[in-house]
Amino acid sequence: MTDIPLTHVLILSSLLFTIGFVGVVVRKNTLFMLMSLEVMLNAVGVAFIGAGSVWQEADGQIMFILILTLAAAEVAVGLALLIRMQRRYRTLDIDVLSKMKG
Amino acid sequence: MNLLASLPLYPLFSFLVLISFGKRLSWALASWLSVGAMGLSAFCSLLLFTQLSTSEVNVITSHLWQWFSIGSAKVNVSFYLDALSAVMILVVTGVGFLIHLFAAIYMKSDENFTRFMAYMNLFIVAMLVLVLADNLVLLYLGWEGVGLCSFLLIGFWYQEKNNVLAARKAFIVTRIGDTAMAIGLFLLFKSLSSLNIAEINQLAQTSGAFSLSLANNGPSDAYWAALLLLGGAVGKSAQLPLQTWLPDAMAGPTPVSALIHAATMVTAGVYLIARMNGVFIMAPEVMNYVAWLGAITLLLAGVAALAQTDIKRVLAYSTMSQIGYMMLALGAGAWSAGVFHLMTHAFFKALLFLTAGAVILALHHQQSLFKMGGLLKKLPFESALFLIGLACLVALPGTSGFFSKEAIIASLWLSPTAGASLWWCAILGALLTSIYSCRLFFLAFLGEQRFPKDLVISDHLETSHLLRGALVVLALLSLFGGLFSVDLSTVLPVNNESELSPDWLHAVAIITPFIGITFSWFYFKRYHSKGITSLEESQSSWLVFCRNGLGFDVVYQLLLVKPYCFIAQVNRRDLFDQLIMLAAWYVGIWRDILSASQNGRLRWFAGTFGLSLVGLILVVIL
Amino acid sequence: MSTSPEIANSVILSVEMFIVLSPILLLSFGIVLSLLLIAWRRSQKMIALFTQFILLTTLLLTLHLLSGDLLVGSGVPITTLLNVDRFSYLSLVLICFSALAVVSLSRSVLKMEVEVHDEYYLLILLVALGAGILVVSDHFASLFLGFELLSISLVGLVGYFREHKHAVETGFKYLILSAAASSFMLLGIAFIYSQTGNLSFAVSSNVMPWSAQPLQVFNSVGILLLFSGIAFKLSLAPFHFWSPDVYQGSPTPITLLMATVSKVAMFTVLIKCCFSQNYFNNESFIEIITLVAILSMLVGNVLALKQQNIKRLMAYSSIAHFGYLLIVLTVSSMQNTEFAWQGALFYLSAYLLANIAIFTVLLISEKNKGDMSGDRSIDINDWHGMFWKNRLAATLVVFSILALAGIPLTMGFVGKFYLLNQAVIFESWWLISGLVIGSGIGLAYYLPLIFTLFKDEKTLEIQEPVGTRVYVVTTGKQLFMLTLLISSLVFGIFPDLVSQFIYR
Amino acid sequence: MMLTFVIFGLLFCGSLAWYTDNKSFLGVKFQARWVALVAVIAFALVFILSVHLSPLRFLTLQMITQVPWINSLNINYTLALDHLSITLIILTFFLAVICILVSWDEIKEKSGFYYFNLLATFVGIIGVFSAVDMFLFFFFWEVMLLPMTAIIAIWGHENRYFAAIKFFIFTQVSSLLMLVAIIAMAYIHQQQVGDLSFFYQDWLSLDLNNDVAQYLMLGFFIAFAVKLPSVPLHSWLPDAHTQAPTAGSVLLAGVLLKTGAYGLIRFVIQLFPQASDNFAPIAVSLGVVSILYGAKMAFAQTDFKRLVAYSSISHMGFVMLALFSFNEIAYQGVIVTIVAHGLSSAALFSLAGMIYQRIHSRDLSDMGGFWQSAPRMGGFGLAFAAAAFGLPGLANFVGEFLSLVGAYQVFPVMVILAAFGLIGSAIYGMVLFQKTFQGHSIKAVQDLSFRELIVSSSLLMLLVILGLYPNFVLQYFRGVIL
Repeated sequence: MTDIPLTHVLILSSLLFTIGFVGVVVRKNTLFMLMSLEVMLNAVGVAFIGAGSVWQEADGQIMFILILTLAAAEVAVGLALLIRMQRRYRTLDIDVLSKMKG
Repeated sequence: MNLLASLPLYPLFSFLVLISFGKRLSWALASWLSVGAMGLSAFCSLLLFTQLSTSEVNVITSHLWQWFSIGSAKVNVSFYLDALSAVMILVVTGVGFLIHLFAAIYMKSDENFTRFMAYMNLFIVAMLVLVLADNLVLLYLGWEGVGLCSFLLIGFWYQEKNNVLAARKAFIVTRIGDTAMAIGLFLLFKSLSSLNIAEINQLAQTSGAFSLSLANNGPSDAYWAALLLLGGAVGKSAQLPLQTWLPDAMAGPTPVSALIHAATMVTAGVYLIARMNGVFIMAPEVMNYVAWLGAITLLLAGVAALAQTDIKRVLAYSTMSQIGYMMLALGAGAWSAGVFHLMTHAFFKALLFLTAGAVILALHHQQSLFKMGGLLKKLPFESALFLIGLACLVALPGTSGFFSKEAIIASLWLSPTAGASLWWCAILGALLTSIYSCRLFFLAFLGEQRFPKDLVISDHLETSHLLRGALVVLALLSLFGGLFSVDLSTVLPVNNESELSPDWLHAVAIITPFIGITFSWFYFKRYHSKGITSLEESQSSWLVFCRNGLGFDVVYQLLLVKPYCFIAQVNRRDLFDQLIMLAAWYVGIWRDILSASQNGRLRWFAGTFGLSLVGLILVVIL
Repeated sequence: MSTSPEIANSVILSVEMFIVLSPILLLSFGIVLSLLLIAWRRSQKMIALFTQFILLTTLLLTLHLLSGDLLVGSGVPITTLLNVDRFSYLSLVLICFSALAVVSLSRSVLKMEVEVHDEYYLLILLVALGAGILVVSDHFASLFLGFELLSISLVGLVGYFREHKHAVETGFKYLILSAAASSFMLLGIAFIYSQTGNLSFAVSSNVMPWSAQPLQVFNSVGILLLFSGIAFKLSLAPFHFWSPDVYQGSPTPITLLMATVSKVAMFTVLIKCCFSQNYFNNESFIEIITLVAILSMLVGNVLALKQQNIKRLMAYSSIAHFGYLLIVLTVSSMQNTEFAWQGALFYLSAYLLANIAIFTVLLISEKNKGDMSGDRSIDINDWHGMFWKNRLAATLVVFSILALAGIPLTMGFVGKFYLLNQAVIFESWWLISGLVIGSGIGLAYYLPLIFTLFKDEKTLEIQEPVGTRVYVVTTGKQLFMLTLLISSLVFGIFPDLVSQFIYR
Repeated sequence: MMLTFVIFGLLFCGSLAWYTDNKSFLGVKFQARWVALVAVIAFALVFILSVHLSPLRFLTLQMITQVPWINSLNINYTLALDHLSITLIILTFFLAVICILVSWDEIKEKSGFYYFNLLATFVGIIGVFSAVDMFLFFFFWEVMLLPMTAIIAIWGHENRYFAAIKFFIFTQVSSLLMLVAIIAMAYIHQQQVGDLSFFYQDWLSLDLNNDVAQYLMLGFFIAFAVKLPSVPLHSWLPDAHTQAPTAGSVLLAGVLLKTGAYGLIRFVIQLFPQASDNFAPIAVSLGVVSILYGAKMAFAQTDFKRLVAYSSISHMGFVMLALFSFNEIAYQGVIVTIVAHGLSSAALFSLAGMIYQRIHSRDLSDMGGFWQSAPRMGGFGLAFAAAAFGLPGLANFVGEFLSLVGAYQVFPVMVILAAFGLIGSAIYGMVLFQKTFQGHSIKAVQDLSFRELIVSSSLLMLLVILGLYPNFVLQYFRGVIL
């Protein structure tokens, strides 16, 4: 693995990240937005792992674990909100949530 | 000298009393107060005059207090009496007194009588300050003061729109001249570092730099100073090109026209030039301009006077042309002749105006010549006085006008700054004068009566002896005023009569009026021949043009007034303000754009997040 | 958790460290206790009082520690994760104070709701804890932890009254955007880590084994990403879009919480990070800061023009204010950080006071309007002529707005004065002109707000609903407002009282 | 010390007036206006006496008070006086009395708060005239602004909010520039001397290199040019003057504009002699433009107060022109102009107020022929208009004459251009007077009441005295070379 330069790892992770972010931006369905958020976080995870392995340190992995917990927490809250939304608006289309403007 | 200082105080006191108690004073009290004050100051000025002429001191000064100081030069409120100003104060207070007397009766019926008398008094105060000032700033004070008073008195019947406009016009036009004069003062102070009149006249001769033309041999300071002062004089005494206000000023009550617009204020310009002779002598070109200005004015005014139909306007134009004579004299260096004519003119023109006023009042405010006629029978007394006045105006031999005008004309031919051409102008002017005077007289007093037969002559003036007295005194003055000669040699340089001019000049000068009279006797036959019961002024465009003052008003309207009003109107809403508002509006536009971007859509928010991040990354990388 | 030896043999917590860390510990301890309390008996009043007690004690404890002199110089490092110094304590004071204010203001709002609200207080404590961790953090890991603690509990609070009109919308917006922002920040951290090989702030970033040029790009991009994550929380333009909506949608005390606690914490950690990493030597970073600052000043102020809803207006104005605050990040040398800190903290406290004051009055009028008529959204016209009805509240509002506008007699002016000093020293003319223009525009919406308070009752009948005619205010609130007013005036006229306390 | 006493005493009395308005204690029914009037007169006497009796000769700045204020920035509460500031403060006191008298019947509702604001404004103004610690100066400079804005915004006419906001934004933005310049000066002092200092007299000894001085000078200049005001930064003034209540306009025109002139004299010119010398041509031409443009705009107006407002722009142009020709004569002219314009514009605005109270309109087309029914008012109107267009014998003439004579020594052409302003002023003066008092009398108004008579005659008396014996002011300004 040492013959894969760090640059490639970073580029890969940034690609993943971009994919996730684009997902957040383009998908109208709230569920998919949450999933794309997951993708983004995991992309970051990749970057951390890669960097950590280059520096021969545990910090990278630890950060990844923290990220996982974060992801879990966010999804939890997100799903709760999702249910509320389904109850009230009878839809998961994010664009209905645009009452406040100006 | 306290007598001198007290001179303006009497009218001032009376002004204050009148203005502060106003309507509460009875007519008798008010008129006694104002006229009395005038009489008192007239008496004092007579005393002063005798003092001056008897004792060998030829200057009386009285220092009141220091007004302010310009750097090292002090500007005092102090009076300075020499022969020149003595003559002036005599004229001002003497004629002023008589006119006050007349006015007290003439304006008796007016509801604002006290205010009128107050203004008259205030005018006298300002005029005296003007005349007696020992420095130019104080003179400027009087100068503006008389301007204000004339504004107030022209617009005395302020309810009519025209009077208001005439007053405004008079003030603003003269103000233009005053501004020129103010600049002249700045220039004088810069180059002579003094504003005291005596010092200036003194320094102007001595200091070389003043009259020395500048390095690139452009005109010298003296030239500019004299020119600017001339601007002031021109504005005040209604010479070209600022003469247009005087005819309109006739909107004021007749005593006002007599006092301000004939006898005293309009001659202030002449006084100024005579007073500042030291400066003018240093600038011969300007003397020449003065002469030419006078000549042109007197000719044009004479022509305009020929076409007038309003008796007062005729007199106004004749005033212009007479002042033209004085200017001509000053320009020619015949200082004392000019001042002499100033004095005599004050007498007979006041007489003319007052008599005209009496006539007008008698005919119930009928001013049009074509509605008069045959007054000789109706109002013999006034007619006689008017005739005397006209005789002086056309300078029939023996009258005061004759002496003064002859003195002027005689001095022209050989004067370095005047010359033959100007002499001919003067002669021509004399001819014109006699013609329009005759026209006036024929129209008003001879011929058939053209006002309604049953018009009862209101005679509350007839009865009043005081008024008649005043008129008679004036008449006597204008007849024999030429006899007491004023000796101004102490003040004004005497023009040397060493080499004598060709003697046919005098003959011509004396003959001219008679030519004019005979000519007009035949030319205006219809006016004085019997049986013509109605005359209508001919509307030939040429006559109308002359009647409207030779089109100066139109030109000024077109070139100055209209553009100014136009700019004012266009920019009513203040360009700069609008620029600022434009900026505000621009911010408002941005506000709308941005708040449109706050559309509450989550995905749009995320998108902008990403986009702006990309933008920043680009900023970093590049 | 780092393998560098010298820390490895001092992992245990020394007494000094314990004392220094005690406020944070107290907070977390308080959270546990309140959990137990809830388990024991669910009582509205009790939990509220307990929360207030916890916060108050933390506040006092922090103040006490501040007055003591353990914290001199560069502060006390605790493991690699935390580093406690005066400034973090000072911002901790601010945080606790505003949290306290929020808790005590929440009572009236909660009364209007049906259910029991123990979790509400718990979440507030969690937010405070997250903020506390942020301000003492000295390591990207702790930064991350505090950040998430803060934001996730805020998400909970934002959508807390789930029956409310905008609850779900607000919640979603905040959740997704902040998650995205934090993942951006994480990516940034990852990049930085990949270059420096160290997650702690203190180590400056020049120990790279390879100094390959292309990777330097990753470093600076990483810094940028990190900054963007924090800038999102501070709602700096162009990352500001969420803030007005979330401000408007969430319950007013929570809005106050967001406006004060989270922003103070975020800004503190931003300064710490920048100063200890010497980012101010990094040209492109300064460039970015300047750009973002000017953008925020202009955008925030311009957006606030003609804004009717007061909460949105506060959101926009806070955008502008953190734009002004960014000026302190442009210090170009180690020596001036002290002064920069002083300016920043002063400005923050001025901002804090003003916000708390305005939101207090906002809550009062919301309550009145809510009692009268159904909806509680207060817009400017509801404050029409308040001065002639409730002089104290109106005066308070006037002075707070003047403080926000930076007019003398108020702390805001002195704060702005500090910032200008900073900017003039470093001749950053762009920032200065931005500040001048920005505050010029700002007046165009601050003044009308003030004038509305003074409009007289004559025109009242037309404009104003029956709602806020009378202002019923409890004496407690009266006292609170009075203290706010007096303190803001006193500190505004004698800023030394504060700045000496900061400076020592 | 006494100055501090005056300042805080006035502030205290202001709050007292607010508090006691329409309340009665021990049988006495208090009214804010009485409290304010008594307070202002009393403190005016205190001030004048203490200046008169004090051993100091105020030829140069004499330190009165110095109390440390903000130690961390070495800012002190420092007050100092010289003849200039004393003159202006006395003028302020006089106009304060006038203000209270003109708003006697005009302000009916919220009078307590009104008089509080009025007194607070006086406090700010006095502070501005006497502060020499620049931070303190700026502090007062802003404090003066707040109550003034409140007066415009609460008691003003129909369009008051817009006017108040415009006024405030103009002043605030420009003064922020000044604040930047102040701070920069403080740090330059730190670089050269070693310690931070906001003390005016420390700054006099600094030596600045040219372009820095130029920029700093501009910072100050803009702030004061807005206040003066000079074209093109004038456009707040017509709105503010028009919309403000009578006392507000009197105060604005009478004193607030003078703070601009004061700033130019005290700070711009004395702190940056070299820089302002370089800048003089631009400043002078700005002055000339203001004179002519103001006169022209005044002529175009149909609103009484707006006309007067533009006329004061024109008058302040003379100040600018004269100041930047650095010449003793011109400087004396500036002093007289400042005082004279303070009086004459105050007079015209109070006249406008009296007319507004009678016919509830400021539009010249609603006026006309008032002389018929109100001759006294007409007389005063004439006198004040005459003062405005610089009739000799009234104060303005002396000021304008001295300024122009002085400036002519340096900038002849500019002065000749400026002299056309005399014509312009005559025109708008005529328009103002004639449209109001002459012409066909539309409606009858009742003549001046006793109180109004006192106001007008006191103003007129001062104008005449100053016009015929200006030395009683000028004697203090002999030999002052800028």
